Amino acid sequence: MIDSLYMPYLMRIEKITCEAPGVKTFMLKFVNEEDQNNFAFKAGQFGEYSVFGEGESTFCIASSPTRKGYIECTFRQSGKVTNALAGCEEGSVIGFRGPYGNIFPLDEWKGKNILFIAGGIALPPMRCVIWNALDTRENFKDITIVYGAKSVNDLVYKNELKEWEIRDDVRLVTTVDPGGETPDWKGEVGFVPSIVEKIAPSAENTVAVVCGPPVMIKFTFPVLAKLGFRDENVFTTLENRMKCGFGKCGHCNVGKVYVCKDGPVFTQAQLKELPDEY
Amino acid sequence: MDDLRKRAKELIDTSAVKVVIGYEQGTGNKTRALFVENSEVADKLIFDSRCVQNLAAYVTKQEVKSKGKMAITATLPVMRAIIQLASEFQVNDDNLIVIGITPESKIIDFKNLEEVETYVHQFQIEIDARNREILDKLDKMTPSERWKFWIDELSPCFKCYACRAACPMCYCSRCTVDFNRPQWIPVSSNELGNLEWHFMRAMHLTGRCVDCDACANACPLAIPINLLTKKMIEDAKSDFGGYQPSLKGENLLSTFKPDDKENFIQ
Amino acid sequence: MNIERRLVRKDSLEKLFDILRQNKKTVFAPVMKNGKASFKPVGSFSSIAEDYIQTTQSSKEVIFPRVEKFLDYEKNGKEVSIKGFDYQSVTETVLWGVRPCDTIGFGTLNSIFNWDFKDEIFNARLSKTIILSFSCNKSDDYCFCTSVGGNPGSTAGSDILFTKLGADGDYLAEVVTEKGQAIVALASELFEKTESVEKEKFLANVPVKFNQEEIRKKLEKFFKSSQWVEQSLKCLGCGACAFVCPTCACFDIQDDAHGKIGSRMRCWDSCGYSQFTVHTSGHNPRSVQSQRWRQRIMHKFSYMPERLSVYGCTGCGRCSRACPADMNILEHLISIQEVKI
Amino acid sequence: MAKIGVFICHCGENISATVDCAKVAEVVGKYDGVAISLDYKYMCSDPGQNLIKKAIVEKGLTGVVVASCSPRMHEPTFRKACAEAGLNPYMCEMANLREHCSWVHEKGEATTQKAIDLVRTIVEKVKHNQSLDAIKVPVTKTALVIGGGIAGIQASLDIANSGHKVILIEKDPSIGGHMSQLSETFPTLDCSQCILTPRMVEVAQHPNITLYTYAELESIDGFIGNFKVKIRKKAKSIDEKICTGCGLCTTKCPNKKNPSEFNEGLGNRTAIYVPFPQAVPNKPVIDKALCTYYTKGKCKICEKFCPAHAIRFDQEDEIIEVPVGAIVLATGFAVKKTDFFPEYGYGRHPDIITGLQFERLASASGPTLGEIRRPSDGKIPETIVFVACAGSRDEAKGIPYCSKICCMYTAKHAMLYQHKVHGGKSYVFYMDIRAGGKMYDEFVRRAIEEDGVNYIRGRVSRVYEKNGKLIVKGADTLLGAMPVEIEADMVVLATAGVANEGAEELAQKLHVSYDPYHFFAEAHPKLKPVETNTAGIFLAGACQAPRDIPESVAMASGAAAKVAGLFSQDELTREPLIAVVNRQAPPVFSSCVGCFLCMSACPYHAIEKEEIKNRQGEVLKTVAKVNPGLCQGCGTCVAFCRTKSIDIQGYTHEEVYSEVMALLND
Repeated sequence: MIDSLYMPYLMRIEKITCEAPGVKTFMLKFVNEEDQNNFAFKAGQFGEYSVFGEGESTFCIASSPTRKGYIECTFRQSGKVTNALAGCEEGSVIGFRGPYGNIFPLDEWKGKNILFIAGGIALPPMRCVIWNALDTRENFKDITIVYGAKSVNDLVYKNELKEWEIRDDVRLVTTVDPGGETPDWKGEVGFVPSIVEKIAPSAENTVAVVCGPPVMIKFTFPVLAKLGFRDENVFTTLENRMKCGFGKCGHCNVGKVYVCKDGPVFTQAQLKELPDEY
Repeated sequence: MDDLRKRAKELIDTSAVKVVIGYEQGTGNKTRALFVENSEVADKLIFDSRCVQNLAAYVTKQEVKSKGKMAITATLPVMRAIIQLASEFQVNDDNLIVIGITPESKIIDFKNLEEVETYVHQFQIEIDARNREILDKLDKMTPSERWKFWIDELSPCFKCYACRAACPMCYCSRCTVDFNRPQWIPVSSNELGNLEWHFMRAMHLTGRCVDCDACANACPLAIPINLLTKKMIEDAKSDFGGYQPSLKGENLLSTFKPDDKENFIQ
Repeated sequence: MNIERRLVRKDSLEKLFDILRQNKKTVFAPVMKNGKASFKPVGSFSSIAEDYIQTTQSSKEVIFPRVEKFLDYEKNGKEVSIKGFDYQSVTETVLWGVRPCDTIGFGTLNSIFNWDFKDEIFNARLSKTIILSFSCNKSDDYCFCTSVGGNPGSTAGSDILFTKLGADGDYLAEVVTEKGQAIVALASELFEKTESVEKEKFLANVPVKFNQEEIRKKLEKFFKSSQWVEQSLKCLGCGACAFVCPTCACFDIQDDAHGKIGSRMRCWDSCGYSQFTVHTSGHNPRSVQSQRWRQRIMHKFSYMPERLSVYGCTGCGRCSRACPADMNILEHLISIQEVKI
Repeated sequence: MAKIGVFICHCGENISATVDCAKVAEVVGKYDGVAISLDYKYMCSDPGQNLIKKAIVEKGLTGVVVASCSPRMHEPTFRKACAEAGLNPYMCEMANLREHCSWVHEKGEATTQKAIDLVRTIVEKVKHNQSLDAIKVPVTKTALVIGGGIAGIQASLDIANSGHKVILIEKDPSIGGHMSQLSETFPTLDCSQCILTPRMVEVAQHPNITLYTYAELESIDGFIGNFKVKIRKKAKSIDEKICTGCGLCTTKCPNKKNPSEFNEGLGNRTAIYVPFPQAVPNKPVIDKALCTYYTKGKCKICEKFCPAHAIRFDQEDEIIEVPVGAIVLATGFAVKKTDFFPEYGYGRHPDIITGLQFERLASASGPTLGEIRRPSDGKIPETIVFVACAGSRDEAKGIPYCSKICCMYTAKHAMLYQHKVHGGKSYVFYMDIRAGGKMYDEFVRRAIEEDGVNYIRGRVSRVYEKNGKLIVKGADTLLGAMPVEIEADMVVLATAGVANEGAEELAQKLHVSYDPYHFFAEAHPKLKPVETNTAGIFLAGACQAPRDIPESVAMASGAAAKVAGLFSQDELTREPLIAVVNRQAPPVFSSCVGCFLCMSACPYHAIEKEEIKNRQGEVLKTVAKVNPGLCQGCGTCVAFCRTKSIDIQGYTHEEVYSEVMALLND
């Protein structure tokens, strides 16, 4: 008999990186090699990560599908499971179910400019697609990343931010909220929507990907509209509470949509069709 | 009944309150809550012996509260619940008017909660004879017999929390069972977990329960969970000399009185 | 396959029951306790309740238990070993005395658990369950199966449907499936050949109260209606309706730890609970009861038909009977139908 | 990502004699999250502490468990060591292997296993521990002294002289208290006023002392270092700034026949009065209850005669609010009046007086200018009887305690009488002579041996009048309870010293505990004699129990030293192990529902209401808040919180739960 849908893969924590206060990245490898060989995912998908005895928690796969042999996840300590995860050590075995959900349509974006806009702890879902795009750089035209956080300390993936800063095939704009800067901060100071407005990227042949806290998204969408972005070219991911991840448990149901099945990636055009319950 | 409707209309028409909470005829010979927001609706108000749902459960409900000042038709248990809620700072004279209903179905106009308190204090919280008998029987059981009794009664519980929802004193925005760091009480319903849930609930109602039986009436599986709170009422009486909901906010368990009987130490 | 019609003498039911028991089948049947009928494993025919319109809870628990353990783990230092669902533990089960409005519900559950990913645990239980249902010869004001595509004598979802022919009569057995035939084969002498019987006249009369297609269409434009708020003001936000419902399938996934060992399971949940959709941040997309009540109705009568091509309601009326605040789903559906948009 | 270091201490032989420490270290070393596990002979020694520090640095430990003795003793030691190595001190916990295991069990495997279990539970707790910072509370460097008797005066002067501001409030028109009423003081017989008055003047003139007489404490809020007190300055009906203190008004006031409190009713005063000539401040007040203008609406003679036009009949009570950092309670005591004693005629006979009245008779500034004369007819008593223990040590009278000062002042009274009335006969009835103090017993002996006072051990059963004499009936227990009857001209009762009227109310206002007799209770009868159970409030003098002058002064200086110690820092540092009500992001704000059961349960009144408002100022939610200055971390509120909204830092639900689960699940 085949295993049930609820059986997780066993994953070993290969490496733990502290990104920001309370934010950690795990590099995970399959305990069974066979699982590794059968496993494939695409940018935008998520999984259910579990500490046995504590429960499961939902977050995206933060590494790019172009990087084989492992997956990464980044999470902030905020609940029962993420606290337990934070207590894990390198070498510990945790559970992972997935991949679930839809994907960023990178194939459709070929030949276009991509504008990534992220805030705070929402960079991880985007990191996956950013690296995917950078690893297949020839498929795309200009790539711009706007990333903001409350303070310099709260910026995640600091090493990768440095790398993107140096690369000349990607434009990185980082910003921190007023008051969050340090004396030697060289980036922008201001909220993400106003920085987007300030750098005013062209909407011509460009898709925008926006991930961040609800308030940031709320104020970024009008800015993009003003800049001429059409709703179907603006992408985001929803973060509804989920339990099963495959359209049964009912938690993420919004209108006729199951965020875990039909999302988490949505265009703004799709969101406008949904009831405001996300 | 006419008095009640008249009073409700008057309160609405004079804008003394925004909503009057009362009973109406429900489906299948049940009665149910009615929210009177304009005076035509007041004609639907009824009151009879079937009206046992404790309407005080609604005065802490956000959607009802947000309508503005409320009036509530209140039998004795409902009045008790209101006073207890007032002592816990959940309602006050500024947001609630009580229309009392006597056992003879006469209505009493209370000017303020103090008057309600005075009325309520005329009556002691007493366990009725039928339940008294069951409690006596339980008291006489050996611990293992009693354990079996409760396992049998409580294992069908599927934790729908109708008892909690119907109880006027269960107004916490985050119940202990919803607390998961640590997870004191398991989310799933299993024998031991069910016991933990109901015992915890009874403990949290000790010294606060107004003995309205709303929990047992609400249980879709007809589990006599009110026996637990009734037992607590009895224990409160024998060990602490009993209690009455009081506006002074003197809670039975959190306040020390030199004349508390401390039988439980014996 | 074609439905086979047989006659079962009223005295033969007990014999059938005993034969099933002798074949080491677990038989779930309605039993009365505290004045409420509920499905329990039954050892003797005499303990089966007879005089009830509907059990308080649906029989879904037999196939979708309130707690379904699907893995065991053992921790050893940093290592973990896990053991998946034990399919061997699912044994042949007979559901006895189910009403047609329950059996239809299994079809709905089947759609939920298999519309995309296939839920093998659910399927294992469903395939091992033999459903012997009984037509309704009486009904009450809460019943409305005929409004949602069912009827008191519907064979849908049953393996064998029994219809009592008159107050003290024998039973018409309609053998619907191969599983049903297998039961007949076990006790073929009890299933007599019969002429065609007009079973309709022995069935309860449940008038049609609304048109669910119309409701579905109306709901598409009804999301912002003030009715939701008005209807749900008396709703107390408990989960009684969902837990007694034959088609409600929302669940939670929880771990149960005992030191180094433990298990993971799914357990029933309800979209009516305030915590159902709350994010870790505290943001709650459905923060008030009216939104949650709307979700319940919309899910059953709009979202499910659209996504899964099934309605999420069988008209059993259990939710209305169980509701401590007398939220009557039929009443609300009729009032939605009556609203002019 | 816990990296816990476990350090097992042998405590010499104390632990290692019964527990296999090496085995404990070895077994625990294998647990999840334990990065290092060692045992050592003395962990509290320098080399032991260095082991811990080294491990913290080298292994990058996130938590430390020291398994040794009771945390009472060495928790501060190890926490300090951890802090020195860069680890938050509250990430260090102790498992008590000595008191909880090795001292109470025989040597054996089970004992070692128990030690392992004890360590394991603490390891699990430390995994859940949070870094904590000590709480800093700013200190308002002003002290409030309540009561202007000798204790309050001494405390005020000592605090003021250590450089801090003092506010001294006194309910009477003048400071001085009981000491100002006394004639001479035992055992040296120096004049009470002569030694007190300079101190009173010093108070009035001290730049660091603000004196409010005729003032009482209205209310108090806040906590140690940060009290907010409201003081009611009762209307004196005079403008103190203008009044020159000439005293003309007091001579003109027609309302003259009022018993003088200062003279214990043995003299009279006017309605506008200065209590005594040496009063500080030496300015009159109008007694509103007696003044003819206030009672009948007519008079104002004082106003007419006042050359400075300082009379203000329209003056009202004034409430002033001041922030203070510490409070010294020096409210003193009262004595029972003669009407308390049925056996002595309920105070109806004028020649049966109290000891305090005798002080006034013997005082040069008193109504008789120091001559001992009977109040009834002014005759000099030829025979006088002193009754010690009038009320004191008498369970039946509700005063089972010894009033302590009576033996000494009775001896003094008898001695003064003998000095002033040559040939007079004095008798002292006593139960026991309690003269424990420097030169005290010598003083009593002098009264008996040199001055010829007759001491009779026994109690007086009755005093009554017969033919112009006071018949004192008693018994001499040293002579086999032989009845004694003395015909006296005057009887002086050494009435019991009791708590002030209103002491209970004041204690409740201040949240200070008090004993069954309403004397204020010290925090510890031996080691904290001047502290109260409320941090920042101290005791001086007879408000705590009957005290004589040297004791009151010593206590006042002690309390002042405590205050000065408190004021020597700009901030108070407190252990952060206090209750905290959770706060969350909007729209929840907190899981607290504001039932305030915690408020009624908190013994320290540390729970406050906090209103959470939106930008428009509307109240969205009212939730509980723990005042970190008042909370003592007892945890009572945690037990009462149904929503589990309160945690004790350092003992959170998660921490304690993980400890218990570690014990249950293995």
